[in-house]
Amino acid sequence: MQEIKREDLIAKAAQLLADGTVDRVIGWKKGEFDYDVTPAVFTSKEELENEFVWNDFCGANFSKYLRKEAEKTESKAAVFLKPCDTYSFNQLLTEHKFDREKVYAVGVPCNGMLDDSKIKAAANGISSVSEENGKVAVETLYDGKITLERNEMLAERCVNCKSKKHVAYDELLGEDGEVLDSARFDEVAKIEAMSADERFAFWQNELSRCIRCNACRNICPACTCEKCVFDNPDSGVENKAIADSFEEKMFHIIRAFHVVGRCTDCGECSRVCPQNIPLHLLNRKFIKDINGFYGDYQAGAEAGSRAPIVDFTKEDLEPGEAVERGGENA
Amino acid sequence: MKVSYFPGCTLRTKAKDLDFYARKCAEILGVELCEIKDWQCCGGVFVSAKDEVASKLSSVRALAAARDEEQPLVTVCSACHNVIKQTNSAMQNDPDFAAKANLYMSQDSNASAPYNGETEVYHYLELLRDVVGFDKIKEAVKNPLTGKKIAAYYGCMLLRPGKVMNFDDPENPTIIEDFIRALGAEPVVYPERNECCGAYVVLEDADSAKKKSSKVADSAANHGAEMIVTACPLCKYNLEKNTSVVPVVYFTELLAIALGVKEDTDAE
Amino acid sequence: MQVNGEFKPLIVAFCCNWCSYAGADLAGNNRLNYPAEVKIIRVPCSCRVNPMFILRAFQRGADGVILCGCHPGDCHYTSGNYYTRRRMALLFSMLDYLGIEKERTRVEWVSAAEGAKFAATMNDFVEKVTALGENKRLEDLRCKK
Amino acid sequence: MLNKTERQKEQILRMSGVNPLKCMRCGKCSGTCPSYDEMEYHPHQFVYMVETGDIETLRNSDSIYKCLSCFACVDRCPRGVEPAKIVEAVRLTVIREKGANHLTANEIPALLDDETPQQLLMSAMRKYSK
Amino acid sequence: MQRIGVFVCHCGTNIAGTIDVKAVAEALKNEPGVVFSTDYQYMCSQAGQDIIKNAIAEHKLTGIVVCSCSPRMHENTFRKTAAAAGLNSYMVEIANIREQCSWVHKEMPVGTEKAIILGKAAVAKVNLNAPLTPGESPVTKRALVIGGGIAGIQTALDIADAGFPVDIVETKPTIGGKMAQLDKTFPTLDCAACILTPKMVEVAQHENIRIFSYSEVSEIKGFVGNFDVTIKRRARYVKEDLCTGCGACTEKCPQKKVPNEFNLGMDNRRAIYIPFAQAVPKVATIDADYCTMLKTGKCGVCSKVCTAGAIDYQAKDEFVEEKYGAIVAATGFNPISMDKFDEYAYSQSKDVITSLEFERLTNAAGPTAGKLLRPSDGEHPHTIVFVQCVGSRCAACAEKGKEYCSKICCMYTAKHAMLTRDKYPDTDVYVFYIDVRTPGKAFDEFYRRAVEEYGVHYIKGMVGKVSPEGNKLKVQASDLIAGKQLHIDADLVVLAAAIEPDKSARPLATMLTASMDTNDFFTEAHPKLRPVESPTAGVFLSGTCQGPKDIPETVSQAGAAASKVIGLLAKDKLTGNPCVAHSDENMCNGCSTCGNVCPYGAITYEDKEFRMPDRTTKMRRIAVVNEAVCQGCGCCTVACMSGAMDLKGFMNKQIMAEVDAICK
Repeated sequence: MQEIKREDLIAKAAQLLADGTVDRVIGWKKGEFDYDVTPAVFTSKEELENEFVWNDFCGANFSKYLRKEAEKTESKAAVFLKPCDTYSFNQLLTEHKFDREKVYAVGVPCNGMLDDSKIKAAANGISSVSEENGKVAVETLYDGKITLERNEMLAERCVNCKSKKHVAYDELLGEDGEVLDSARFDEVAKIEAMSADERFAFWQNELSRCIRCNACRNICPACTCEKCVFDNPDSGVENKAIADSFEEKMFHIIRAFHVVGRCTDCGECSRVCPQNIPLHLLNRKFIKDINGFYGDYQAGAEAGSRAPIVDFTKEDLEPGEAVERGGENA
Repeated sequence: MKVSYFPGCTLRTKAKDLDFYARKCAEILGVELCEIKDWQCCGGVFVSAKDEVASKLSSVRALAAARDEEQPLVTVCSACHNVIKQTNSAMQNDPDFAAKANLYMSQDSNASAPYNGETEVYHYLELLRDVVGFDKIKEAVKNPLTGKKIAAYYGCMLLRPGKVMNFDDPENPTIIEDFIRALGAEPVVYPERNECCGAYVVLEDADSAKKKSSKVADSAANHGAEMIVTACPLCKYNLEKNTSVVPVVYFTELLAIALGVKEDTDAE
Repeated sequence: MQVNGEFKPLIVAFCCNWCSYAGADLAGNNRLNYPAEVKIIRVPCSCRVNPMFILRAFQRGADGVILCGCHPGDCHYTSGNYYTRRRMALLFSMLDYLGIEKERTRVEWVSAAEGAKFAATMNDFVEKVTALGENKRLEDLRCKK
Repeated sequence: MLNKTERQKEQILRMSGVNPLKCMRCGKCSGTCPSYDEMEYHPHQFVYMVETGDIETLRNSDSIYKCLSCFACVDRCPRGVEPAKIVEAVRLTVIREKGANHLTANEIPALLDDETPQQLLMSAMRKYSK
Repeated sequence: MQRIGVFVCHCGTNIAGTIDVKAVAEALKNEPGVVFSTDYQYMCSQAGQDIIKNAIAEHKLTGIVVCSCSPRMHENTFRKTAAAAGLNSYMVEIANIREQCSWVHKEMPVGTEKAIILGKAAVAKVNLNAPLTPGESPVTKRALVIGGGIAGIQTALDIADAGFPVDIVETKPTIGGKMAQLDKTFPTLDCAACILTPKMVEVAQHENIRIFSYSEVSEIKGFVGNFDVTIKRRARYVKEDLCTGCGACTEKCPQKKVPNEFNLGMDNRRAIYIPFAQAVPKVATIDADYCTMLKTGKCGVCSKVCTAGAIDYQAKDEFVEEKYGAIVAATGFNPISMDKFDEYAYSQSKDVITSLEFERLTNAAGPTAGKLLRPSDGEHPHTIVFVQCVGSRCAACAEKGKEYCSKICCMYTAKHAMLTRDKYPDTDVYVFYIDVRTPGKAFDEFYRRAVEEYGVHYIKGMVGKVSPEGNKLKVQASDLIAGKQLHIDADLVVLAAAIEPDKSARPLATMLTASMDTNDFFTEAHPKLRPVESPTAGVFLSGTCQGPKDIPETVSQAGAAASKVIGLLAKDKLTGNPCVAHSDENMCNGCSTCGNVCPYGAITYEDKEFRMPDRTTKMRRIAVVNEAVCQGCGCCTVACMSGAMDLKGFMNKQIMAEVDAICK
């Protein structure tokens, strides 16, 4: 259950539209199912009241939309940002991906979002999902009403939430939170602790499910190239369908490597993966290594910061040591 | 402040004064010397051969004992200090030696954790300089030795090997001179102060030792010294046995006189 | 690659023009032998080596990839190899995480004066990779002969 | 197979940790040595003779008992050769042999006087016997 | 499709001995794009090059591959060959089948197989090569010489004489350097001042030379031909243009107790001073550390006596910005500190001195007006001991001194010993040596004269300890030839201290991005073939900042550096390296990652309007590479996620083609 109410968000959006601060608002609206909330642009109070949604399924990170949205007109757009979204927001600013002047950022507190796949696993034939006394109430076609524990339905990235603090906004609704000590690297450490053969088998199994739908890339707030290397016939790595297991690995290594030091760990890649590949575990490996090798660094915590991958010290560890250390971390 | 204290064989016998006044003065200066339990003689001299392990174990035990107390290890005798510091350095820098020594040590009935050179080793003079501070000693002096011309005699063991002892500039040391100054006396600097007295060779070749000791004492006398101070019983023995130009005293005695712990028998 | 029943690894060595390529030349000048399995590609600086090149080499059949550059602090371009060091530390750690044998990739700093080190490094690397056998984990079956 | 001299040389180098090839033959050790005049062979010769394998000569010479272990040569050597350690190693190869102790407990009482510090006995035993 | 010619060189038997060159040429014939393939004895010879030129014409080649020695050896040769035949130089690739093949593999089949693969890789690359044209950048026709010793002076004079303006930056108040402190010079015994001061005057009067004395370089930006340098002119509190150098102030200044660094502290000077009579510029300087006026605001004597009104207590450090085409480092040397060699009692006795101090003691303008007197008591010394190699030739593990030979000490010690015996035949002079090293014209003859004609006692051995006893210095040393330990009662001991690069060299090297060795000597571009150039383009080396040298060597290197500078400044434009980074603006998304890693600041960003498919336009931020600044490392190409940034001559697809060819 979210502390901040839908009405408060609509009121804020309507006010921003009314006083001319912005001429459009990026928010969420209902999709085909209750758990299928999609991003939308609202331009009037009526639209907002009719379609605007704010519930436990508003996981989508809007930061990336700003790249396109801010270019459209000379006027400002308002955007609702959850704490984790603000990291992406800053990171995009660091990379000059949108004009800050054209965006009005409204921070909204977040209590964690639900993972529809977990609900789907627990309930068959879902017809509606709602909240009841802090629990998740699911109406199903076959089994009637099912009540689920909210905590158990939380998305992985919310279970391991790294921060309830907004690092960027023009205005904040509700109370701001703190940066949290999360256990988000535990899963990485677990994999590191495996033998090389086990690790290989684990990833072989995970990555072999990849259908190269590119959802992970397209949703990623860090993936903002004009033309992705995987779409570029001249890049030497172009490929649009997986023809060999090598390509699964290459695609995901390169994808993760291209966001080293830029990935804010927003978790969108894993959220949208239709094959449920834990892609965030690749990104987090890089984040964990960066923290271990070069000192703690959180991409997006501060706009304009210099990522460790484009920085150095004279005393950095050697790649050979890094590999040994990676093993010891386990 | 509490420190572990290793007196050494001679300080219990022929050089009781060196030990007695060290303890007395430490009390006054606010340092508690905690004598290591069941310490064993350091062997008197460091055998530099890398394959000599057993002869260095008494030092390792003392070092490990101090480590267990989380205290630095303090010695007064130059020879003990030299042996223990060199042993400590070998434990730090020679893994082969350290492994062998720890293997021996693990057989001890009350063996503690393997020792890897964690303990800091101070000579009593270093303690005075670096922990207590000569300024503080100067303040504590009750009977300043004003007007006394005293020659510091370092000999070889306090200073060398320079890289290991890391005690002072082996070619131009100043610590004992500064100490003498702190007591209100006037140090006499003479070139033989860091030359060897002849050491253990006295049993082998008494003439050789006499030659070396005389050179030291004569040089000090020529530079106007009324007294020589030393930290080493063997130096004192060689100088006293072979020369008679200048009296030789332990530095702790001198400190005791200045601090008023000991009557100055030479006074007046 | 199997030659007469014996496994001969294919090694791609990326060498920076200023130090390591010259170091390899010096190994030649001094007639210091190393296995012919090592094939050198000249790049201006080790920092020119894109992780994509390394993956490409494995895809196309390499059994080991080694990067050689100037010693840190001696980069002809002042800081290129420092970036190499970070990039490869992270990349190699990722490959290890994916279960790819860590002995297949290496970074060595070889100066223009270190012909002997170049030869010794290559001998050692070839030996290690030979011990691992063929690259199976990053192979592309379409590129197999 | 190493012959006896080669074995001895290797043992001396291993015990002492000295590399005589680092010596540039400047003679500063012998310029430094306070026992120079008591010695038949001098510090720089010890280094050179061990290097060339002329070890038996050194073992038979009284010079090995004359070194004071004062380490002045070790500290002043510009090449870090540490001649005193090589002298000690040569001496040890002798006294470690059966019955080759240079000083025995029986000889000691005659050498003592009232003031002799224990330290002297200890160190002499350490240096001259096994 | 390219039309490629392949040329396989035998290099006599260097290649052909281990590689079947005919088989290589034959195998490469079938590679895509190859239309011609041949082999020849020596491709780099005139005849070999003619084969290439003819083939280019005859077969209308668009690219060539030479399988030969290392590209580091002959890439340029073959590029010129191609250009002479009308082919773009950058359509040439070398397959290194000598250093990296025939010389490191013993068996013919193995070598041949590898040579073919290397050839294939080169062919694969050439297939993707594009003609490149080097960019041009203008040359600022002005040189900067950092350091005003004999090296800097000679370099500056030679450049200025060739007609180019030169600035000398010197940290001291005067130019002249160490040579100005010397008495005589070996092996001819000319008076140092007699040969140096005319040159200093020439510098002062040269219309093309400006001297920034009492100044230092504080910032260097830019690149060969176009350096932007900021020079900090330290406040000397005396207006250089007004001061006449009359010296009245230096006589009246009441602060008399300032150690005189020109005489190495062996006497005192005033707080306002002119270092020596022939100083250039001959201008007084106030030492702010000692001047009572500057410290307390009370005094002002110098201002009162200065009839020219040159004193300015309010002076501040000033910064001058200037553009230069070339920079010469001539930062010189200093004797090392004797702290770690106190067995020689340098800190314990005034009568133990270094050789440079000895120079001042024998110099007519020195503290004793040229009379050799003991610093302690002003007595004439009768027994003098010289100790050579103090701090030179030390092993690293000794943790003191320098590993190298300082090169000049043997000769100046012979000079000192000889001059002493010449002037004072009543002295006994001993020189303790390890080796006497005298390679040089008339050098050994000079040393032998010291022994044979002047009776200097050369003793092979080393001093172990110097003990000051009374008014004597007891010297204990070994005489290795006699097999004795010597004890000499000396009156004066002179230490031939090792020399080391000036401390200012290291920060300067950082500013210049010039490399240094572990001893802080500047590294040369090539130890044999490019000894006066730094690996950094446009930076040249003069004198002892590159390694120990005597005066004639310094002067010849100074001249060589000058000639390199003149060669550079004589050009109106510099052709750059065309293998530079280039950003494809259609793919660039302006993220600025590339700019973060560029070591040269060669990448800037700008907003550019793009026409969209729907006829609208859109502003987008894109990266732009300054090709004159880019050095072509390629770091940005890897930082660039999209691959918009690529490196000409080493493009992504070229390198991948090489990978493919090797792995096939």
